[in-house]
Amino acid sequence: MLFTALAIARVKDLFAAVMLMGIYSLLTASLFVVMHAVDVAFTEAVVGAGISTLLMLKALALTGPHQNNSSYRSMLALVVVLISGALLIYGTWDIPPFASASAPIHQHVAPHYIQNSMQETGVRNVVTAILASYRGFDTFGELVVVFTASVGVMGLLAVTHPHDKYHDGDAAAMQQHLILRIVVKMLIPLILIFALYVQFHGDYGPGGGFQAGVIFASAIILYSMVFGSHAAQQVVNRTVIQILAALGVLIYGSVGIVSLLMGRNFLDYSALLPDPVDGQHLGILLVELGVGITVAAAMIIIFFSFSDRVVSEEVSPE
Amino acid sequence: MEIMIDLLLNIGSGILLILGGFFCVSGGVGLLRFPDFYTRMHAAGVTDTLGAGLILVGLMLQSTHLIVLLKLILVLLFALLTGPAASHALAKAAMHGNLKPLLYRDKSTR
Amino acid sequence: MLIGVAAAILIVMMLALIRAFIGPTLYDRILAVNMFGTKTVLLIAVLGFLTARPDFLDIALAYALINFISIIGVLRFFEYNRPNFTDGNHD
Amino acid sequence: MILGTYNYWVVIALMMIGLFVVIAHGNLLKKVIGLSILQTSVFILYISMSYISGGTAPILEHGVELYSNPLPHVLILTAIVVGIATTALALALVIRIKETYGTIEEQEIQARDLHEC
Repeated sequence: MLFTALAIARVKDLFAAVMLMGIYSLLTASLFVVMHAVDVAFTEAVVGAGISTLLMLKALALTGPHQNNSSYRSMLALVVVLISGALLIYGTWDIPPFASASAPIHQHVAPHYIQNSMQETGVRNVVTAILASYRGFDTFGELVVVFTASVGVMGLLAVTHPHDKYHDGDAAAMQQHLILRIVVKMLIPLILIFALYVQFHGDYGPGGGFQAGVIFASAIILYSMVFGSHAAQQVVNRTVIQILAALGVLIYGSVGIVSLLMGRNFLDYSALLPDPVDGQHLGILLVELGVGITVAAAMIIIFFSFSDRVVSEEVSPE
Repeated sequence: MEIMIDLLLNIGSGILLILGGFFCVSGGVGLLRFPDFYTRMHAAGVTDTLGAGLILVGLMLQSTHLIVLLKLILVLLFALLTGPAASHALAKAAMHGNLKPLLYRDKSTR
Repeated sequence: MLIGVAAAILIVMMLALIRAFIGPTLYDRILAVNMFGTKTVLLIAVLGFLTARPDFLDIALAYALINFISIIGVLRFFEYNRPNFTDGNHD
Repeated sequence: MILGTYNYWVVIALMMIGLFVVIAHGNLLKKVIGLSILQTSVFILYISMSYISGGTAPILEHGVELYSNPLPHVLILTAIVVGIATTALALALVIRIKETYGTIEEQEIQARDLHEC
């Protein structure tokens, strides 16, 4: 892991750096699995290894692969890094040892979550319970951040070219990949079903809205990569996706408002149904649905914005 | 009888796992030692399908729940579908990218 | 048994990693990344059995998919960006 | 005592590598990569804090008592997705800079700024 990071720091060719970044992310995810953080590993796998590599490649395609040597200030950087590293290491003297069960972090609210989440929410996966119920506010805020980021990317990279000037060079290039096209055709339904499974199985195993959203989006991205982004945009309409991105946030928020109207706190799902546990379960399900929709839509928007930019760059010099 | 079946299953899965591990390692060594890209790809292909397949089948013999078995079959299916497809696409891209296979040990290409 | 297999997979991952570092051409790097990904899938499946929590298989499944997608993405990136990259092939 | 906190050492090393990349390289895209290394090191910090030896993944099962701490998992799970969204935004900005300035090297951009002033 360290070696990978060092290699990334050293490699000049940006493309190689991006590839190594993919490996680095896979390593991180396996590390998370070893440390029992299955949900996190899941997310890191689908996000880090998939989407982020692709986005970096897209950006690379737009900016050019070579790095200039002139602006390489290693001395200054080394000094800064060494000083702050030493300070941080000094800070670790008082930290409790790795993997001890008596560290302060395990004494505060975590035991409550682990012991009571089953009775209070009826959800086996504690991570999901905390994500959607106990810390629903945080998650709502983060969902809004994702939504805002997608809006920001859309605003920054909005294509000014008229749509009929589309030239799908990539689709033509992919036309000859017969084997690839057929395999992808077989895979996409499986991926979509798997995304739905992850979405609704999040209560019982690793999974949930964030992961499912990204997997769903990656199915669409795969389609657009192999069949051309024009074809993909006929399948998933741009406007519909934009509406969906907002809809997910709205679902999440309105669940909160409804519970507010029922006389409880914002996002207190116990109010939704007569039986508090059932209410919690329903609330978590709805909220995860909202998360999934927004994340999927936001990722698709971001990807399309990037790939449209690539296409329009190709058109403009002609 | 039950014990016999259990024992057989364990031995079978053990053999498969060891074989799979062996193929993986040999493929990995090949990936490192072979002289050019296309031969390396051949080595990687071995680990992708044969090694992965053997290990996954070995795990299947050890699984106790139906859902676990089902998921393993799915993983195997994906591995068998995507591995060769990715290799094929990679070879094609390398070919288009004017990367010549190393046919003889000489420097003159065309 | 399972530990042995996990160790073997780890060794292979190390080998692939070395290939990804030194890989003379970009295609070598892609190949190494692809192999690294498939080995990660196997490693996670084996780890799930080692810790007796086969729930982990979901992650392995997701990995298998994502790995494929990113490889396809990388390749497609080359298919039509090659003009810029002719000199980037040997670094 | 020193060996007991080796996870933090790894995290610090990663963090410093990320910081080094961000400071030392003038290429904006490389800076984004450095930032994401830095980000990952923070993820590892949180997850390694939540790890308990002998524990298991926080999905409740009968007969299992010791679980990893689920709270950091939640924080990091959302942080990863937010991280990719912000990275995408950063990359979008880089692309716009490239279009406006024709380069993504920090010094050339500054030189052009000075030139235009």
